[in-house]
Amino acid sequence: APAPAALKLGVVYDAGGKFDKSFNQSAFEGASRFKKDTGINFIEVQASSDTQAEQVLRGLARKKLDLIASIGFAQTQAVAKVAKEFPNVRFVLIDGVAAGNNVNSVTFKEEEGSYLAGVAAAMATKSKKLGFIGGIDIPLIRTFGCGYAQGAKSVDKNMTIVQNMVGTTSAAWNDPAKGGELARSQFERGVDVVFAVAGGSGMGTLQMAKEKGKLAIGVDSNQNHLYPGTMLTSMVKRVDNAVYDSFMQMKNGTWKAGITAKGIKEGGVDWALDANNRKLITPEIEKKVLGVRKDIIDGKTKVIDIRSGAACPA
Amino acid sequence: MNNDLPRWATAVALPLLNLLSALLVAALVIHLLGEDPVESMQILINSAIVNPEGLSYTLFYASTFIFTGLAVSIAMQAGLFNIGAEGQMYVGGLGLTWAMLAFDASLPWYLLIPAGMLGAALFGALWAFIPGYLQAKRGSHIVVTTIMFNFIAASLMNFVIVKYLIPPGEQNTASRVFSAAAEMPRLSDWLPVLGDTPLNISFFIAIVALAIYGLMVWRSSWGYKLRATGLNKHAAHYAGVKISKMIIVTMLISGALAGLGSVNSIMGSTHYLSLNFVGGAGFVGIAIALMGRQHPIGIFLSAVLFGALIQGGFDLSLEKPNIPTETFIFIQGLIILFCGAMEYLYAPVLMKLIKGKQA
Amino acid sequence: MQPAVEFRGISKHFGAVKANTDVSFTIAKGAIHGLVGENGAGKSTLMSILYGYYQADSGAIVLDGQERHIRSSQEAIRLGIGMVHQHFMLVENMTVLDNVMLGTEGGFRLASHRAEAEAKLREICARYRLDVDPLATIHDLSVGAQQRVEILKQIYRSASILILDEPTAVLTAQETASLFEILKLFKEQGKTIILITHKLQEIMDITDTVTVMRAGRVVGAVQTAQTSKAELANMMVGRPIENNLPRAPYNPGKPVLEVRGLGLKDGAGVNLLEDIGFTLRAGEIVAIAGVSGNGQSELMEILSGMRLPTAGEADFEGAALPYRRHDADGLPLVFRHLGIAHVPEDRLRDGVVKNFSVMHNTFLGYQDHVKGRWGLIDFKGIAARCAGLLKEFDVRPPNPDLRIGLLSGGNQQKVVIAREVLAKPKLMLVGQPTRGVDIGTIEAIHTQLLALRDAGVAILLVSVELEEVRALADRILVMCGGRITGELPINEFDTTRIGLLMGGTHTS
Amino acid sequence: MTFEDLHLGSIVVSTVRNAPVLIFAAMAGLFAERSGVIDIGLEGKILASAFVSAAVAFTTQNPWYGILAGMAVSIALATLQGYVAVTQKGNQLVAGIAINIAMSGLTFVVAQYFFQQGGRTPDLGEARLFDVVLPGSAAVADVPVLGWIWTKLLGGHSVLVYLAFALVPLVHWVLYHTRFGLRLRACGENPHAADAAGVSVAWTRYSAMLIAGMLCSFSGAYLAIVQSGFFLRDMSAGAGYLALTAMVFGNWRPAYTFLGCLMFGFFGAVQIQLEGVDLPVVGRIPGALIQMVPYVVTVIVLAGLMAKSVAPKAIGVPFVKSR
Ligand SMILES: Nc1ncnc2c1ncn2[C@@H]1O[C@H](COP(=O)(O)OP(=O)(O)OP(=O)(O)O)[C@@H](O)[C@H]1O
Ligand SMILES: Nc1ncnc2c1ncn2[C@@H]1O[C@H](COP(=O)(O)OP(=O)(O)OP(=O)(O)O)[C@@H](O)[C@H]1O
Ligand SMILES: [Mg+2]
Ligand SMILES: [Mg+2]
Repeated sequence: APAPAALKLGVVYDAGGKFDKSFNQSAFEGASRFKKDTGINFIEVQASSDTQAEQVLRGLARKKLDLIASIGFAQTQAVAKVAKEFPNVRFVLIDGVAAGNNVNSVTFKEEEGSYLAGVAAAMATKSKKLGFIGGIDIPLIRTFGCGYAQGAKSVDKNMTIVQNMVGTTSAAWNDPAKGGELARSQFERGVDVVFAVAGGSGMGTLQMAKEKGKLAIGVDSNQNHLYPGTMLTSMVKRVDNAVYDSFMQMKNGTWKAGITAKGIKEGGVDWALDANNRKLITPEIEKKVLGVRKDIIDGKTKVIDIRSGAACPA
Repeated sequence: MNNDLPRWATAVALPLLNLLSALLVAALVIHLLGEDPVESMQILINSAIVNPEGLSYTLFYASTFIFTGLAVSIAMQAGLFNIGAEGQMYVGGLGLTWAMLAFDASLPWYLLIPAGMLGAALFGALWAFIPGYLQAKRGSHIVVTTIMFNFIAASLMNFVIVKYLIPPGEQNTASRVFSAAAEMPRLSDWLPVLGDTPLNISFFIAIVALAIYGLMVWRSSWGYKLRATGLNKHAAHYAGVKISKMIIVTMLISGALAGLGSVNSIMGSTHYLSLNFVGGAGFVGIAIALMGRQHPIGIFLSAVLFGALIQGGFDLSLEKPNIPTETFIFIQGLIILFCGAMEYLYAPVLMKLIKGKQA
Repeated sequence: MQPAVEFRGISKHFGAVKANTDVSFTIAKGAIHGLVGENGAGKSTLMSILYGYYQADSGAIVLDGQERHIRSSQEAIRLGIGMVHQHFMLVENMTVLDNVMLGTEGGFRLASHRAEAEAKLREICARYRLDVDPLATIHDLSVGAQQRVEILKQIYRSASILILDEPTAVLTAQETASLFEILKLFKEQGKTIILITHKLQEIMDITDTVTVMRAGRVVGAVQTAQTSKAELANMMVGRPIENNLPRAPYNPGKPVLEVRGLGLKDGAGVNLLEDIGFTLRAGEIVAIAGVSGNGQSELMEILSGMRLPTAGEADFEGAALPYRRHDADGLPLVFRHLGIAHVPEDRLRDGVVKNFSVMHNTFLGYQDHVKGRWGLIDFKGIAARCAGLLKEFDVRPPNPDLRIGLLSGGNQQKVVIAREVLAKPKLMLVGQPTRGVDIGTIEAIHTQLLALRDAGVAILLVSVELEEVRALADRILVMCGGRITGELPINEFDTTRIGLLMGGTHTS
Repeated sequence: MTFEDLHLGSIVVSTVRNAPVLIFAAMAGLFAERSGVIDIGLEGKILASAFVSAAVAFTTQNPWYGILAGMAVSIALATLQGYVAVTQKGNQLVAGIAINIAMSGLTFVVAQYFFQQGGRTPDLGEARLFDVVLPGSAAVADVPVLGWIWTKLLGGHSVLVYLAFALVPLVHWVLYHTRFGLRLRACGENPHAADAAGVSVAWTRYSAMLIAGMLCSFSGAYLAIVQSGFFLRDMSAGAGYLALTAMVFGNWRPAYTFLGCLMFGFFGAVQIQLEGVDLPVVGRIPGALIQMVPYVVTVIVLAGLMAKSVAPKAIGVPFVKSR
């Protein structure tokens, strides 16, 4: 492994940018933590289009970086292509799978984390009506939704889940007004717990829940601190850990190419329990969620990933 | 007041002064962001124009913009404000992709490329047809319908891509990658100095399109009828122009041109269709058509300028983290404002200078 | 006595065009002053300067002995100047009342003065015998009524100096007569009136003094009583004007156009045209006389293919004109290819594309005839042809690259007529060919039309000017209320009888 | 879920809350366009005022300062458009588009510079404008129908919502029943006539733009400090264009334009409710396709029911005193 001081690292965010309140931001936090812990700096770039992703990756690869972390599935093809051209540069692709023996593809079992969120929501709801608000109707978001539904229905078969998407263009990730309006509409239909997986639009959802005194579930990073008192929990997706670990493995010389699917067991996804939502999580809920969590880790409960082509059972 | 100025002044001096003013405001903003404007400008120019690789990215972006700019321009000639180039290019990409998915395994490249272009043009035209038809036959305001069709296209494409085009098990919201035969020949194949950049023969196709546009609009009798329709519908009717047909045909051409914009983006660069691949190129087309005054040379220069801002701005933001890429969106706006909307800002001053010298 | 208006050495140029050069003359208080001159002589420009619309490059305007710098129409209005413009200055989708109130509303809330204004308006209408409904919307009014609204506006504002720029160009004889009655009333009230017109008879009828302009300069200022039409014409054009143009003997050929039972209903089912039938032969000019708005425009539109009839048919050279189709889209071209040329009544709306150059306007409608190699327009050929045309038809300035909108109306009209004449038609439809056109140009246009007739072309002329009808026609049809109310040969020309027919009285 | 689960009440309330963004902007556009200035720059003004009002409201912790600051910026932009249209006699479409593009970039850059949150402002928290609770709400809340009307439909909105709805008759009154309105409409139809009647076209158009700027700022403020509670890049998400559409749809008349805005609000609300619902005949519409409902409906209405829309005649044409 190269000497730590000489280690050259890069992070390439996708169009969402490093403050997207979602996986890009999480990646940024992981890389920053690594920098704080080791003193090793990293280069960061945002690629606004697929063409730029390729341009950026190639540019960084030419600078002979040791490891480049590409954040977001939109960079899948670009990583595959550039990795082939630069066999000596290593790549980590977050949320997608790219071929190449210098690529480590990290995916997350969002369905598992969402399952926990669904269980928690189903335990907390009084109306037996749960809400889900996604950004755009794409497989990744559906995976969250389906995991959530599976979890909820595991608690009560008759649970109703109202699902809405914010929009169809990238503006859907930046439309808190719509995110809030969707939540309001769901609340008016009797929903009392809502799970928002919509980047910046989700902020509007969480806020509306606060305003209306309903419960909300955050996503990606631990968002419990945003509105203590109405944030039931957050479904954390540890992109930060994935980036941090990759960088650390690079530093320690243990980095390996391949495909890593990170579920609860691997510390990739989880629910968040902290001081901010302690009061909302009754011992009963906590016990139930922890039990389910253990079953998933032990393989006793299998959560279906719709990306594998299976239909959503819930 | 302006027809008193000599030609060199209106054609060269005024636009330059305007461009300088825009850059001056931009420099002020860069300064406020805590960076050195002169150095930044050097980096910008260097990485967008001087450096061959950068230049070829600039021209790559310009190729798409020329098509969307042409799409908006030709509609404007008929007095139609087509805000829908964005959606038309998006749907055009679907036509192209359809052709590729059907034939990329069986046809050679020299048939695949025309097939892709045909698919793109056809679908783009189709998407423009409905607003055109509604304008011609029902008098539905084209500005409204094309805006609506942008939204509808976004929903439709979202649906089609997610439901039908994503290969099973893939995360990326994109179609499969096309075969190598479906790639537009790149200029770097002949000019290695351009580096590994996506600049491809679409650029030449765009230039040809510009030339054909110029000839059709100003030299053909169809173009004469087109402009008459745009300038005075009554006189055009008097002259025997079939106004409804003219509106529909123009929108078909406009949509086809917008659709062709996708060829450069998809077959020239990514080789797959993805969600939101248009990324605002259709709206940039409006700015380009307006700034370039619907003239081939104006369209070309504006397209290159916008390409340069994207490429140069991108590189600059890499070097100067204090200057986010969004700064260049702002600068684009400034340039459009100064060069496109306030073109005669300095005419009185210039006039005084010239008059003063003569006296 | 102090003159009401004095122009002192006014000069004004637009780019290279010298619209006014050192213009000086005075107008006595309480006089009706005529201002005449060829198209483009600078009359409107001078009046626009008086009205604060343009600023003179040099020179001064003195009102009642005081030099005034009039920088805007607001100031002009404050100084008691009112102007009826050559082109109506009316907001078409507003009511008469709103148009009159505009600029003199009397308060922030319209309602506070509306009733008052309406009463005053009705009072004025009654006093001056102006037939206008204050609550009618402008675009529903006839041209004559719109003109009355313009006058009404000025009376309402009690202007003391009233400028009228070609107010009679679109009026019928009766309307003109009643306008003049009003002007006389004004004069009695001590108001000063400046009247611009191309009709020298009107100058003779009503003015006290006349100023003649040519090419931006004053070339004569006379007492009306001491001059004659011929002298004025001579001053204006620089040569005598021929009133009776030579023409070949009437010798019509075979029928070119046969119209039978033509009718037109509008969307609401109202008859605009009813049972129109007539025959037009080669080598004759048939004039359609009538008060404007009685179906002449619609008839011309139908015969030129711009509009479809709802009943009846028409044969052109023995073959039926293709009226049985879905819409008139593209039909004018079909007609033109058959040999039907059309000088439209509303040249700015239909006849020219204002933003095209003069040259581009010389083949409007004939764009398919000028294709050269590869289907591209043969601009070389057109330029050569255009240069000849400008010269032959004396278009001024003879600059083919000028935007046609910048030409004076008369010169625009010459371009349109030249274009249609040069197309060598078999049938020529001519609507109001000399509206707003100066006497020199009228002579030129009439000469062209007569030459066409002598060459065997059938000509259908629509004109509200009986003078023109008399000068050109071989036969006269009179229209009223969408019907043909009578026909008479030119040698039976009789103003009274035509007047009766125009009023709808059948005498045949 | 079944068809019966569609909540009409929820749809109506949602409509009322969605519409103000469009109403403010459309009324702003109405003033500009009836005076003859094309206002395609609504989007940029919304965005700028949204950012500035959020930023100032956060910094001062007072929403009213935010609204005022947003207004100032929006008016400045509108005046710039007026300057281009009136003084420079430039292309108004270009100016509008330029403002949209420039503001999309500038709001991000400035927000990033000051707050370092990726072009977002921090949460406004207490600096938001909160909803008005009508007196007696608690008492009637449980009464069927009346309770809903009093607390949800009439009450429970921000002041800006009431302002938006009150604006419509006000705008109608100003346009059709005041001197200013008469002059404004005259300038938009035939500026030459207005000028000849002694009305200053320049002054009228500048005033119209001033009002347009002011009204448009409420749209941004509503987005940022009422609906969202913070500013986010490009958060106007096409509202300016939709407002423009509503105006064209409404034939440049306040009442019809207002109906257009309500229509967008309504179908937006219906679309929310339709998602995942099994409809009779068509069954369950896929989510992505449901998003297009408001737009498809607009096109159908426009094509099927409306007569040709008639824009103010002089719109977009610089007023030059010549032929
Ligand atoms: N705004 C303008 N820009 C350029 N040239 C102009 C303008 N207004 C008038 N002219 C030119 O100035 C000259 C005088 O025009 P003006 O309208 O005063 O003539 P006129 O005597 O009123 O003619 P007519 O009898 O046709 O109304 C013409 O050559 C005309 O083309
Ligand atoms: N085409 C139409 N369709 C439906 N209602 C109409 C139509 N035209 C007018 N109205 C109604 O009649 C009223 C008065 O008509 P009017 O023509 O004066 O329109 P307006 O609203 O005053 O606008 P404007 O002054 O621009 O014409 C309008 O406010 C409108 O309610
Ligand atoms: Mg004149
Ligand atoms: Mg009205």
